[in-house]
Amino acid sequence: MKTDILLFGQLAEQVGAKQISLEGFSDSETLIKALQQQYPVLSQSKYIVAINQEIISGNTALSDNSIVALLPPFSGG
Amino acid sequence: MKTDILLFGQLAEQVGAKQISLEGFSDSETLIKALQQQYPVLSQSKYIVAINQEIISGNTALSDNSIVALLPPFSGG
Amino acid sequence: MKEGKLKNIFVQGSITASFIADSIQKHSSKTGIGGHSIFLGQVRTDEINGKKVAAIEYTSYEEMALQKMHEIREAIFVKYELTCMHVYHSLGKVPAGEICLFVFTSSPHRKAAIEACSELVEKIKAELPVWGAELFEDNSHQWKVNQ
Amino acid sequence: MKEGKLKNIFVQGSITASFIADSIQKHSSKTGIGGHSIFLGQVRTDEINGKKVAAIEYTSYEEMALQKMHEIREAIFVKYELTCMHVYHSLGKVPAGEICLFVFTSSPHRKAAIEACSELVEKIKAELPVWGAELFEDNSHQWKVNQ
Repeated sequence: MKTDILLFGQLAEQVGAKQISLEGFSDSETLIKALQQQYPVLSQSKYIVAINQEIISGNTALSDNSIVALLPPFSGG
Repeated sequence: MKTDILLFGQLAEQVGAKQISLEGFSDSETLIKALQQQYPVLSQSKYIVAINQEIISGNTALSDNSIVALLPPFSGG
Repeated sequence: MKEGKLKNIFVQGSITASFIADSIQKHSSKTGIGGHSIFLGQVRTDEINGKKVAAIEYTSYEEMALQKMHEIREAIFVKYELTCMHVYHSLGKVPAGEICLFVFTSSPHRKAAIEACSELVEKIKAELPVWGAELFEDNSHQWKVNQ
Repeated sequence: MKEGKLKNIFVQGSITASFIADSIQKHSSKTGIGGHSIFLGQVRTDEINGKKVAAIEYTSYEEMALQKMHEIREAIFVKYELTCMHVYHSLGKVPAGEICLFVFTSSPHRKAAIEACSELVEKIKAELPVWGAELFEDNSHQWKVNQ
């Protein structure tokens, strides 16, 4: 089971990548924990999470090829 | 003592003149009464009165060469 | 009481899109601005008793309108943090579909620009001695009533 | 859930005054319109720790932003009596003094146009996944924070 993680704005800059693919995660919470371990800067960053373009709150199940996006505070306009 | 009376919008149309000059009036109330007698259509019209570009309420003294304007409801924009 | 020189707001006929574009373009040198708010009044083809409005013909008590606009402008500049404020109103005939009022406010922050623009539009409609005659296609007319 | 075809709102680089003029001009055939409300976001030369902002570089999660904009648009059309609604947002670099956001609403009556435009601006700033990096003259940058 594969998950694509998209990073935007300052998060993409801090992590040094706009996209990461990870295997073997079935829910958002364990995925985020793994990401934070791999990229400690994420623990200090402010962001919300979207799965397949829908913002989630709380732990959410992932299906194969879910697209998880980490979205720092919006600053458009 | 001369007073210039300016008429605008539908009032100018109804009276058939944009400007009238009258002699011998020292306050707005007697002036308006005389105008209404001369142009009965004014009695049925809605308007406010400005003297030298300042809107007045109630009877107001006129000085020589006062400019009295009869202003129907504004409809700019 | 009366100012020696009042800013003119009146334009003969319609206000064109290119006039509006020029006005916007001029503000690119004012780099303290963060937001512009613009209101445009457009002549509507209202249908009244089966007759269509083809144009509005505007007249004004110009000296009084400019003096009143000066007072409105001063009060708005006191109330809101604005960088610029521009108001243009048509006189004469403006055909349906064309622009008769252009209100343009600019501020470092959007809220001041938006609120000032909105307040200006209300004050212009309520307080400026301007009259619109709605001209129908058959050359008859009626006097516009603001809501 | 996802629409097959979402209306694009993104423009590469600045939004020009002539683009805005064209957009205004196109509405002259819609003679039911009585008022247009326009908001323009302009890049401000903020000074932060003695360094001046020379430009903002915008990026977005485009697919999500267009889907979100679609939802915002639908909700606004339900809430207000609008004839038209147009939104354009820059991507990439927009120099200070130039336009990065263009929100344009039109209605038979001014209040609907003004309120819808103002609400759209707030929603765009709060809900669209768009990020601005403030680029300084010395080539350093910081991430913009919306108020």
